[in-house]
Amino acid sequence: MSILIDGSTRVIVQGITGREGSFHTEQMKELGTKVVGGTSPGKGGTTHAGIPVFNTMADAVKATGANASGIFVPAPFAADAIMEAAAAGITLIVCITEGIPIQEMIRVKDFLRGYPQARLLGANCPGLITPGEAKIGIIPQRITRPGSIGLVSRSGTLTYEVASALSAAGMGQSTIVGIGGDPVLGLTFRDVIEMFEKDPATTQVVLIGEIGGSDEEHAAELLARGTRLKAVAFISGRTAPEGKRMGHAGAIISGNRGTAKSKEEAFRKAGVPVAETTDDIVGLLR
Amino acid sequence: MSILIDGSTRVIVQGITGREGSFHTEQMKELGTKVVGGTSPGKGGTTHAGIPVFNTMADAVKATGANASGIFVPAPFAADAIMEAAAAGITLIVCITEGIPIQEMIRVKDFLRGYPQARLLGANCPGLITPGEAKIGIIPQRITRPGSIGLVSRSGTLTYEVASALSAAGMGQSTIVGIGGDPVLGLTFRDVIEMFEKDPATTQVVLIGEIGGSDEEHAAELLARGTRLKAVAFISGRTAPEGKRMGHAGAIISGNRGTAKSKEEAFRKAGVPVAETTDDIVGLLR
Amino acid sequence: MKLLEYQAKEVLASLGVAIPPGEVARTADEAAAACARLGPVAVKAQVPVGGRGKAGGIKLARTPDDARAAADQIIGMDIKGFKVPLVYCEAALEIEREIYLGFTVDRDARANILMLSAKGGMDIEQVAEESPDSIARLYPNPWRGPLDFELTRLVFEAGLGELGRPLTALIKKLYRAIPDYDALTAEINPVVVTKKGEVIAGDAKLEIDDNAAWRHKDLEQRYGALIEGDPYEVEAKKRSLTYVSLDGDIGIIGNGAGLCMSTLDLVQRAGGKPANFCDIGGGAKAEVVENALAVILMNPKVRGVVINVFGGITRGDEVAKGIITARDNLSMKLPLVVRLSGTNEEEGREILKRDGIEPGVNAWAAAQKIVELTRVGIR
Amino acid sequence: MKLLEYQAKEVLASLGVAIPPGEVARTADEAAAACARLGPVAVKAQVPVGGRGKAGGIKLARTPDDARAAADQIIGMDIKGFKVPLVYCEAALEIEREIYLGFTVDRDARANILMLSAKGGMDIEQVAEESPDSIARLYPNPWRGPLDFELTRLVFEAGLGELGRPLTALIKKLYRAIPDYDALTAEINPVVVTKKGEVIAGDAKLEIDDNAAWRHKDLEQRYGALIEGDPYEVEAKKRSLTYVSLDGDIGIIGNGAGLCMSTLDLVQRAGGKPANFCDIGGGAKAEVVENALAVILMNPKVRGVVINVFGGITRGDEVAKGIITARDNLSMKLPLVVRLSGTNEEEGREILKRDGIEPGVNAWAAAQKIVELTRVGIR
Repeated sequence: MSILIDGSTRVIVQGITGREGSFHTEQMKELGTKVVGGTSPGKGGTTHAGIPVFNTMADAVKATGANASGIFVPAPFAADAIMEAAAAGITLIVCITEGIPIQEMIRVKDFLRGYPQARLLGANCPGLITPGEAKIGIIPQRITRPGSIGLVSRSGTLTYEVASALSAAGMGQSTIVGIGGDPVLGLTFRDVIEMFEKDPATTQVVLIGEIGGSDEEHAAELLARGTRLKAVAFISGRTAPEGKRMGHAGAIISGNRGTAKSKEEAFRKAGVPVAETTDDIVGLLR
Repeated sequence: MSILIDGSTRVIVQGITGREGSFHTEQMKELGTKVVGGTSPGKGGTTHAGIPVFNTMADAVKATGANASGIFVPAPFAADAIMEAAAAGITLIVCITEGIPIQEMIRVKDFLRGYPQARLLGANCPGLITPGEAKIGIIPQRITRPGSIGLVSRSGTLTYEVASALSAAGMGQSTIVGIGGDPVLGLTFRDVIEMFEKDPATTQVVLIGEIGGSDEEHAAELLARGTRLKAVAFISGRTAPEGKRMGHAGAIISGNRGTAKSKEEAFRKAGVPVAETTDDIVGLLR
Repeated sequence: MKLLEYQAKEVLASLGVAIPPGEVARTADEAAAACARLGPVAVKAQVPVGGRGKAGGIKLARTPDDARAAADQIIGMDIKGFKVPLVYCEAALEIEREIYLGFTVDRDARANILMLSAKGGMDIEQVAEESPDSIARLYPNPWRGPLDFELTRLVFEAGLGELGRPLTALIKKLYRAIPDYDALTAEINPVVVTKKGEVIAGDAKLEIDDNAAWRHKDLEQRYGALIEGDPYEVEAKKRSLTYVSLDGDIGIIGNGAGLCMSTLDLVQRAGGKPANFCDIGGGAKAEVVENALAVILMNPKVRGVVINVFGGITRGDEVAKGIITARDNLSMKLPLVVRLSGTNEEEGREILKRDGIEPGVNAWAAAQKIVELTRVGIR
Repeated sequence: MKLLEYQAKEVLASLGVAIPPGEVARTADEAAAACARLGPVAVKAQVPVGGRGKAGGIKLARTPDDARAAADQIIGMDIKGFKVPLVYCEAALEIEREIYLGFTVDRDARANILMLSAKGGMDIEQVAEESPDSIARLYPNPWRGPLDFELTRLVFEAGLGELGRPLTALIKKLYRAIPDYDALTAEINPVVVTKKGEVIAGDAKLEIDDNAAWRHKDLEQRYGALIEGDPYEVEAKKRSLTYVSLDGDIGIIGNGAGLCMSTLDLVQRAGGKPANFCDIGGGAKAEVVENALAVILMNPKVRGVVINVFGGITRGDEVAKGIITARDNLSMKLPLVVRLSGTNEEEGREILKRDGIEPGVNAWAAAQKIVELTRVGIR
């Protein structure tokens, strides 16, 4: 078992004819992911790498019965692509694109309230993978291995680092979820941990956080209430210098939250061990 | 019994210190309506005609537990007043103000989707009255009489005409509802007839329509499905000349609906007698 | 407020819509001069009503002499009750194809509807009836406006995918007429795709919400006086009255559109012919009643007036005072029947009686009475 | 992009916000001339960072000589790492009261938050801590923007009801910075109410989303070059890199903020001192890597560089090629440790080996290695 994605998930690649969309579609197919279609306005009716291409998501969903999508379109079009996917009835939208203006994402988040069935992962994330079954996004299959550890991370490349180390140590993963590093994003640590909690195949969970925001603190609050999962956390950026702040508005609303210290303390308080380096994670899980 | 309003309804008058707001507050109180407060930004903390005045609807609802409001503010502020009432938790919003720009009302209607508890009557309507109990709006109490006829109308003054005739003939009303004549409005004929259908005190219903739109046709469709109510309809504007139309957009979407003929036929098809003049209504109800 | 074609085009051009070069001409000579500058032109009657093409209000002119002759014919022409005040001379386009684009308020949906069809041009209403599916439709959320993906879908649904970019851009510009100008209807029919591939507004119709006129005083100032038509309607508009001219001889004043219309119905039923529809609205005061009576009496065909007021907000005493003041100020000699009920009706009736006007109680009786009084001289 | 005060004020003025008269001065003489024109002025250091008042970057000047002296002191001053390039001479205001007004992105709420407080001025952060209730807050719907009734409520909640109209109008103008300029933070602190009752922006802070820079090229052109600071950061910005200068001697390149930060953590843990944070992002290509290396090597303090790349979208072969090209083009002699994993990692490692660079496999080992190599000459 797994969360969010498995071998039966039917995926549309939004922006399938672009360079990245094209490359990663191949990678997804290689793993066995059911990529049932792609979109590229004006190229509807053609095929790309053997996959049917549609002008719009509405057409694609109607023709293929897809329930998930991966977004690889350039940043100026990505927010629109998310909304298009939700309006077309997609239930898992994975936005890989980075560089979406924050105000656009704030509008997207509000738009998605009208589509409660639609779960958004990202933007600016590496996507997710259920090792050996299916993936949407760019997480290399090679560094993963089927198993029972749920991995959830804000950082793309650190996710690979940790997954790689786990796999090398023979510790497989149920699903790896990269939630992305943008300030305004879709699924949070807390959302994903709640799903892992309900997934019988997941027994342990690794959470890779970063300074900034307070999603890690919220996840720690959830874990503090009790969980059947063995959890380990890691926070990057402990030695990062404070950003040069301008104006008071940010300070008024965030107070002292958001530092590596605040996050690490929150996990320790919740009884979750905090790894000093990514290499320590393997040891703490044993 | 009655629909929408009775002696227990707790009413805020929005724009209570204005000329019309002030005058009609007195009229509402005279009938026994529980007017528990009014709003007028900047005059919070004072009283007007013995009624406490608040700066905002949020304050007014918090202090009084009101569940209904009547809006008498000038047209440029009325759309905002409707949204303010809905956001404050009001469940019956009666907007008397006329002249609200249609695009503003379209935005208001969309806003109200976020507040499904809020029912809007109007705008540009005379309001509603449950004779002998309570009213919000400007329907003169004197021309009404308690009874079992539900009266629903798009026209303000024709409502008075008919209510007056019914009362003079000894035929009382359960509730009189003026839905207003604007193209984009709140409660429709259909909505109000559904409520009368559920109200045990109402046994007959009079529907006073007008040319334009197809709310009357929709109400006729509802009645055609069967009703315990004895219904009579009247449509004004049979001899009105067709408006001088510019462009095709209107014609494309409305086709032949909206004429007096189309509406009268819809009612006859539904088995609802159509009065030739307002004076005929009394006879048809007997 | 319904704008004339050239006015609508000026407004749309300010929103970024491409329009052909054109000039307004008030005289035949001006039209000839415009043609000399622009080359071959279409000389188009400027009236705020549809169907001018079929009425002979559009003529092609290849030379200044042609243009002079065309303008000479068109200016002053009557099109559906509008006397053509001026023509618009517009450079002729090399048309590759014609598309329909427009939006309006859909009353049933309580929303704006955007419509796009590959079958643009004169017969769009027929297209709507015979093959409704060939018109793609979109209800944009009124706060968000149309989103890019919605427009892409609309364009592909209309079978116009190959024009996706220019059409999407055009629709967004047209839509700005809603937030920027409180437009109720805006239509570009046809959107012309020229042989060079440009996408241009071939015609334009724009109606601005009168309820929002206070937000758009500039439009009223620039264009308000130019939209000529029925002189009584023009005068009524100046006096902020809701007034429509009809061709009978009995003046009608009512408060509320429904009551006013039913008064029309009753007068007609009693054998009379209404001269107008005049709604003095909810909160009508003495001054408004006087204005209404003044406008109605401007029409020499009017042989009598019936006033039907049932007061909610409007108070009977004010209506009565207004009627008397108006009658006296205007030295009105024609028959006047007044039906007055509602708020302060006793006070109102009292005032009328005191000044020699017998108030009616019943609308049907009042209608019959005015028909009787105005038929006296005719029989 | 963080705008300087005078730039933020220019932008806000274009949205209709009232600002005091003021002039930019690049020299002491220009400041004196400005004062001669404006009368008594505040001479204010222009730096994209808070706290300039406490750092001595604001001085009042009653006469042109005062202004010259003040500007002479302030221009060139260092405020939190920013060398003051110019001052803004602004007419002094007669202050009746000071109000705080600002909005920013609330990450937790995934929304914009508007804040208003009667207790404006320098100590607003302290106010926020000690009496959070004295700051009224509103989360406007991002499609609708703040509605009138919401603003009325905000103003009354802040205890500023008597300034309802001017404040509501001001907030609407400030809010336009979101749709019109993709602002992430906009702050007017203080909003000054003058003794005459005018409501004016006393100071202004504005941060524009770099992700939306393509929509606001005009701002970049007008203001981009003026915001001076760390020369390496300026150079990195020109090359579109995410780069922050630090004060150590080991250059750091990583892909992804998380990996980059954890590389910093590891180097520090191994006893080294990072010279920078440089994230080459997700889809980094050879050219980007070369740019990053070039900027890092500009800094003479740098004694070695560690590159940590784990490829998802970024492909190892491209990274390797970039590293080699960059090293060769820049004739780099300093120690270079490369850790490379992920997509096409074998190909990448192969390329590195072929060109004499030993690729690391483990980030911790790479961090230890670069610390060891750069410490050689120090001991």
